Amino acid sequence: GTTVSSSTSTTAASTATTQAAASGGSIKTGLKVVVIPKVIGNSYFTTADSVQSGGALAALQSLGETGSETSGTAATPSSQLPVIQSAITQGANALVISATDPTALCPTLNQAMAKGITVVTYDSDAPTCRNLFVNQASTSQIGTSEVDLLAKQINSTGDIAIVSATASATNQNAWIGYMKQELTKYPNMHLVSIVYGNDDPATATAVTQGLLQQYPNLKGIISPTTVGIAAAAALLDTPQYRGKIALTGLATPNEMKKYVADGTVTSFELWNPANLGYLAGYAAAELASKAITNTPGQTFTAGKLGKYTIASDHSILLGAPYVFDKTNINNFNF
Amino acid sequence: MLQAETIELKDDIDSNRGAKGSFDVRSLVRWESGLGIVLIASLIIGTVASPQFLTSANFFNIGLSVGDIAIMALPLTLIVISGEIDLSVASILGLSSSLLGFLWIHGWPIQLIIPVVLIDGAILGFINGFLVTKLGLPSLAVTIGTLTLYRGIALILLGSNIVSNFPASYTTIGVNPIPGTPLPWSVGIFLILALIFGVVAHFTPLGRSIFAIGSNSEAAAYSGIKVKQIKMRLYILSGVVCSLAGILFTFRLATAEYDNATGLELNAVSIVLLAGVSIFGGRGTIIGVVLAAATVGAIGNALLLANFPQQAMGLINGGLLLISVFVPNARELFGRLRGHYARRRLVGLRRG
Amino acid sequence: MTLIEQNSQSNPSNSGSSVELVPSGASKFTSLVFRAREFGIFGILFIFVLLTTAIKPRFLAGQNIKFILIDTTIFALLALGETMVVVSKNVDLSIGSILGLSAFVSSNLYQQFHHVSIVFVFAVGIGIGLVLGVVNGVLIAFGRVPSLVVTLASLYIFRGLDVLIVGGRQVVASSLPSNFLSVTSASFGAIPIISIVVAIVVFGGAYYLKNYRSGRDLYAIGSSEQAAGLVGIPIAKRVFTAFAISGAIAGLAGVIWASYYGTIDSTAGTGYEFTVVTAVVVGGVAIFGGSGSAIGAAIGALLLNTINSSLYVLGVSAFWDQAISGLLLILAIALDRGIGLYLAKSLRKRSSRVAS
Amino acid sequence: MNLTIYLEIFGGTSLSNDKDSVISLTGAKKYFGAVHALEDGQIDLFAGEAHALVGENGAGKSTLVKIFAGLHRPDSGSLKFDGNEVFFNSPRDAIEAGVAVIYQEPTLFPDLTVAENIFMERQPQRSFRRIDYRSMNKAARVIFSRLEVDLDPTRLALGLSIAEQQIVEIAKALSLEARVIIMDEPTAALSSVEVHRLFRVAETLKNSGVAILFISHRLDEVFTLCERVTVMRDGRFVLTTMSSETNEDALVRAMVGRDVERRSDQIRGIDLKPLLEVEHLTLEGLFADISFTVAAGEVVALSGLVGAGRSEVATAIFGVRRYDYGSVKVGGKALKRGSPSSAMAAGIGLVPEDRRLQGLVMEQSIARNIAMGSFKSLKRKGLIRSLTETRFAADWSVKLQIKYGNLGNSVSTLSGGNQQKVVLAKWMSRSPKVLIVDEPTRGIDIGTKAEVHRLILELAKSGVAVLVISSELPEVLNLADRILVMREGRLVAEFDHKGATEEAIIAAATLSKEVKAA
Ligand SMILES: Nc1ncnc2c1ncn2[C@@H]1O[C@H](COP(=O)(O)OP(=O)(O)OP(=O)(O)O)[C@@H](O)[C@H]1O
Ligand SMILES: Nc1ncnc2c1ncn2[C@@H]1O[C@H](COP(=O)(O)OP(=O)(O)OP(=O)(O)O)[C@@H](O)[C@H]1O
Ligand SMILES: [Mg+2]
Ligand SMILES: [Mg+2]
Repeated sequence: GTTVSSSTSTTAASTATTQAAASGGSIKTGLKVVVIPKVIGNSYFTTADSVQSGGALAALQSLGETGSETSGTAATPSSQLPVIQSAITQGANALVISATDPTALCPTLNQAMAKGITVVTYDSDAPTCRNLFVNQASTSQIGTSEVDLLAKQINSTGDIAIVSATASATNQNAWIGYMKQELTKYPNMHLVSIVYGNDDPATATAVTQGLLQQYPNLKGIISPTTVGIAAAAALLDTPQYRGKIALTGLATPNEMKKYVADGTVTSFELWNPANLGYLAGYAAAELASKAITNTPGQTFTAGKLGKYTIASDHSILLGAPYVFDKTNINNFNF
Repeated sequence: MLQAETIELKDDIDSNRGAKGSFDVRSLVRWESGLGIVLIASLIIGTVASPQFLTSANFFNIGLSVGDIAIMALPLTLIVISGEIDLSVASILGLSSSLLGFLWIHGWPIQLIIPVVLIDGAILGFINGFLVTKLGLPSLAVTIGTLTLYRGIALILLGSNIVSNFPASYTTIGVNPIPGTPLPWSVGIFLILALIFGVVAHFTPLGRSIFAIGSNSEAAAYSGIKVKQIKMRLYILSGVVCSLAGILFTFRLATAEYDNATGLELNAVSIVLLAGVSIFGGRGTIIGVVLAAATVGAIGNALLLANFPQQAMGLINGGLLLISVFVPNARELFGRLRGHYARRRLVGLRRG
Repeated sequence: MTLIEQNSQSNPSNSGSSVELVPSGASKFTSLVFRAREFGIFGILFIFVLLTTAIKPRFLAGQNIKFILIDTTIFALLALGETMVVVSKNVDLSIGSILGLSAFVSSNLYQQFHHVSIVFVFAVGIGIGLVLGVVNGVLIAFGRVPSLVVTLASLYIFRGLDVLIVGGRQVVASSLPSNFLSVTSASFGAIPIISIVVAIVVFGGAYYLKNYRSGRDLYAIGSSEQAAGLVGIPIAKRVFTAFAISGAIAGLAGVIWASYYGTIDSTAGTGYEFTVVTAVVVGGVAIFGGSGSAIGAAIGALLLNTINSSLYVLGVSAFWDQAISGLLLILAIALDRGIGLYLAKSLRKRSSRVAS
Repeated sequence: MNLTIYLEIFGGTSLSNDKDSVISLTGAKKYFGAVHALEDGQIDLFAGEAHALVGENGAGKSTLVKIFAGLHRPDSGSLKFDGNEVFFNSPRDAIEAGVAVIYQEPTLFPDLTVAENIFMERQPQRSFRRIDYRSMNKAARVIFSRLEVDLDPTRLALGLSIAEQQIVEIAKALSLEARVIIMDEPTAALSSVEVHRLFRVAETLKNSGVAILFISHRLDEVFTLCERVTVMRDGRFVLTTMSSETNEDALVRAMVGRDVERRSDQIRGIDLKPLLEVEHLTLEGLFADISFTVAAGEVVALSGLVGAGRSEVATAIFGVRRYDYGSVKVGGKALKRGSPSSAMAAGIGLVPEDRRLQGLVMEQSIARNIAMGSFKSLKRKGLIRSLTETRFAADWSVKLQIKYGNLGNSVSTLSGGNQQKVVLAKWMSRSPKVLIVDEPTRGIDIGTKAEVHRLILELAKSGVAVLVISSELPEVLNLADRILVMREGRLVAEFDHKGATEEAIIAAATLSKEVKAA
């Protein structure tokens, strides 16, 4: 698996400290860092954040910080806000947050920054009110690569559809924008419909069923959300559809193992959420210790993950999304 | 004990109602002071859990987290006292928020949008009221229907749009307290509304009529109280107040989305029930609602500061709700269970 | 039933009386209206299917029927339990949370113990539902706390338990054995086997409610609690049982849910309570108790799913379908009320004409 | 009055009997808080015999019935069935012992069929303990044929007329195959034809050895059906006698405790200009073409059998029920249809029939209930203060001599008579021009009853137009200047005070087509 053993992370930490020292300052220990995923109890975020999986909290632990994970019970700004506020009240030094909304959290996050709290977003950005965004994969890259993946599976021809999360989901809407752009390169592929499964298995299943009926000639489905793709895969997992309708999107390997094995899904992609969290945790500690100054072009080494450069929009990119298929899926366990 | 017991069903129901529904000043006092004790207890727990709890910044946080729900709970309280229910409150909030965003991106000025949104709230409330009073449909079923309908209209209005470029002068209500106080704007408005609602409910003919309708709507009608008209007005009022909450919610989050406040109707209902308002109508106080809102906010915040797992918040909310209805009935429950067994032993004559 | 035999024997001696033993015209008429009430929504369903098929003939393709049936299966099952509760003038809002808890705990057994028997998994799911239903039942029937309040609280509490137990974990399809997944995927032609099984259960439930004294008791309690007490119906016991069964059914539905969706986290079944209450009401079960059947409720669930499906198939914008289903719900309630009023009025008119 | 006098007159309790008593009650006491519903209940029922129980309203007859039914547990006293001491802890116990009760108010399941209503909990079963609907319906038809009524067992109970509901109750009792059948005013809502049918059935039951307890306010029925009669007064057993050894006058004297006297004619300045004018009032299915007037200072009684539609007319005048055609005028001005508030603005008040459901908000305070009609006039600067409300209520409770512990207590703590006075206070405090009182003394003890009568007459004297609806003929004769009689939704007769007799009113109220034809 990809889980990092504690010994390696300790080594990584010490290397990081020396690296940081080289770039101008050292990482303080004992910082209070609060990790705030979109919602508590979601397996994707649990992987991204937890010590066991080597996520954000693992990075913070290895650096000697006090990290904690908390969030609301619904992935909405009104449920996330009180958590952010209480983190501010509790005197956090840094927040690592996946924003439930690009703008709604801004007044509060700005307030946090005004108090000198470092705000690092990960997974989902709030561009105007954070210090640094740790980007899992560039928005354009996810959009284009998913279209390309699907094109390969359907010979660049046929009707396709998208099963998204909620109609207002930030990431998904941005990716879909790039998908549409990328589709102009494939004149024989037609996007016939975008439906919303609201990240609820039952709704996602129902809307996907509707798609299959409404467009009998459908050749492919892209679902850039783990709940949507799982529902679609379960539906397509019948002899009637298997191999006839291609499915790709974003999913965790564990969710897709069965479908890749039986041929319902050929390939899909995702970044490693644990690495995403790890990088975000690391970057937050660096920033909060003023070990780095957040100037574009500056580089730092994030422990086991290696060297990263701060881009001009104050973001760092985890890397290209990883494509999972039959050949590699069994190497992963998350 | 057995001798004194009668088993007339009517009696049972009456005495049961008496326990829950009678206007007994002493029991009310006991209820509210009980809530007060819970509130004080949660304040103490909060203070122990975190030194930041008793800071004005934290009071602001507490207020912000319950402000809009508490505002929705006020008209809902009157509706429940009148013997009905409104589950569409959060959907009215969401639709008002969406309309606000929709009109804003279509270039309307905020000064014009606000009255339009409030009128829209009145219309949504009117629809509920029409279905309940004019068509005589059960309010529980009707407002489950409008809960879906209003949210659906919000989705039609805004679709996947997120509107967030509201002027900063409005959106500061989400971060800045009312000048000179630690209170967020929503709490300030809640307290003013609570005062008005409290006076209306407890010191005016209208208020007395609402209680009478909830206790016995037939007797109220026989006393010349315009039962349907009052219920209709309560629903319209609820619509207006919820759309006001929608405006506050939108500016607080600086965001209008179709799914704003989804699911908050249950939070509003549980504040109302926790306040000691009888689900059968006819009993409840506004001061209870204020205390219940404060308790819910304080407990939530204290648990947050104590790093209590947020996953378990549902347990706390549900548990509070259950305790609030169970405690007044506990004596009866045990009495009944005991009676049940006693009766078993004392079986009368059976025909062979 | 000695009395009846006696009476029928003694009847000839009374033969002077001019008693009509066939139903009079009035009652034939009203019983027709009544039957129409149950078949009314079947008619609406039929019209819907017909219209949609006329526009999109593929609507009736085997695969789509299968989809609609599977979805309906879960809701029809939940609606059976809800019907038992609603006819007794109560409501159970906690079924979505019970479903969620049962779905995770039962399917998670496969991750803990690899070779666990499928029967055991079902038993665990049903058992969890039963226990939670018993908790509801005790508080409502013996605690005399209104069911709306109790089940609203337990909606939160059971979901809270679920979230606590599940944490950030997830059961995924690849960890479930194929015989478990095939519980819902196996089909007989276009008809999923599980749907046939559930249909039998629903018919059985409806048959029980109609043909057994304890079933009729629930209707009697919902119709008039006072009168129920006077004829000696054990009210608390019956209401308690209804909640316990509703819980057990929600537990069973949870296992089926897990088998169908394959991916189970702590949100399974969120919001189902409103959908199920909607299905029950649309299916002609009076929200204030006393009348309605489990079959009507199941057809209500089928209607809701068919409407949703046809909105998708017809390509109605995803943005519109929620508003349309809300509107249809209100129409259904209003229609039901209208028929009820008409029925009451016609019964009264006719009876005043019949009376001397 | 002295009991022994009656014992001497009627031969007392020395009723030697060769039959065994099936069920008997002695020394039964039942208190509801301060209300002593039953002080000394005592009765013996014998197989094959009908036993009448008579007494004024509130004498405790229904309470006694409920003890037999297992609904009330007596505070003391003993209940014997076949000579054995028994406890009926629930209606089920009584039913299983073979005691069937037809309650004063029918209690049916509106959503279930007539046959199910009859056989609930005792439905015939077939294999696997399934309900046998076919034989259940058949059995119901057989019972109806015995009762000689044409009622479809498969129809819903919803919408049955009061009489039909009563028939279902009777059928229920018959189906029980009971050894004791108790009928609490079963004939109150029945037409004379239906009463005759019921009596024929009762005779058959008697012949098959059933013991019947029959309660009725119609003494002629008592003499037709019953071998034995027991009189109760104020919750106490007064006497039991064979009906062949007594007569109506004697029974009435025993019930009331004195000779029944007629009201001495009072001279009231009746303004003959009508104040309340009702014209062609019609509500389809309930009443039709009702026209009458009431002048200021006049007391008009609306009489008739239960179910004749009198209350419906009253509620239509007051506006809680909408009528279809016609008009209601007060002082020449027509009122808005279906609007109690406009009726109240015109000066109409209604003391409704059902105190608990319509007259009072039971869980609210006495003060609040008295003030309920006067909220608008009690407010100062838009607000009502509890103190104002309490003072107002205190004033009126003194005027009406209401006996209460604390005006802040809930009105349910009051006795029935005082509750009725609270309702009267609510309306009198509004100084109405027209007051409609529906069954003003139902369930009220004799002392309070007299006070209520005094209040009504005083109101009339002060120039109020009073419309009294009452099922008690003595009350009607005592109060009214004119008496209108309703039957099956129509006005059928009018008497003035002098011309009215009980017999004439009863004849007008009960005369039905069948009787005429027969
Ligand atoms: N549940 C109760 N609670 C309080 N008082 C009661 C209750 N039931 C009866 N009473 C009172 O007990 C007295 C006797 O009532 P009961 O119903 O037995 O009279 P009744 O002889 O049947 O009169 P009627 O002829 O009007 O039917 C009345 O004063 C009544 O108000
Ligand atoms: N539940 C009911 N269902 C159908 N019809 C009813 C019902 N209750 C009353 N009615 C009808 O309404 C009419 C009037 O009834 P109501 O009892 O009000 O008359 P009333 O003369 O006021 O008698 P009272 O006041 O003595 O009870 C009757 O025709 C009766 O059959
Ligand atoms: Mg009586
Ligand atoms: Mg009447």
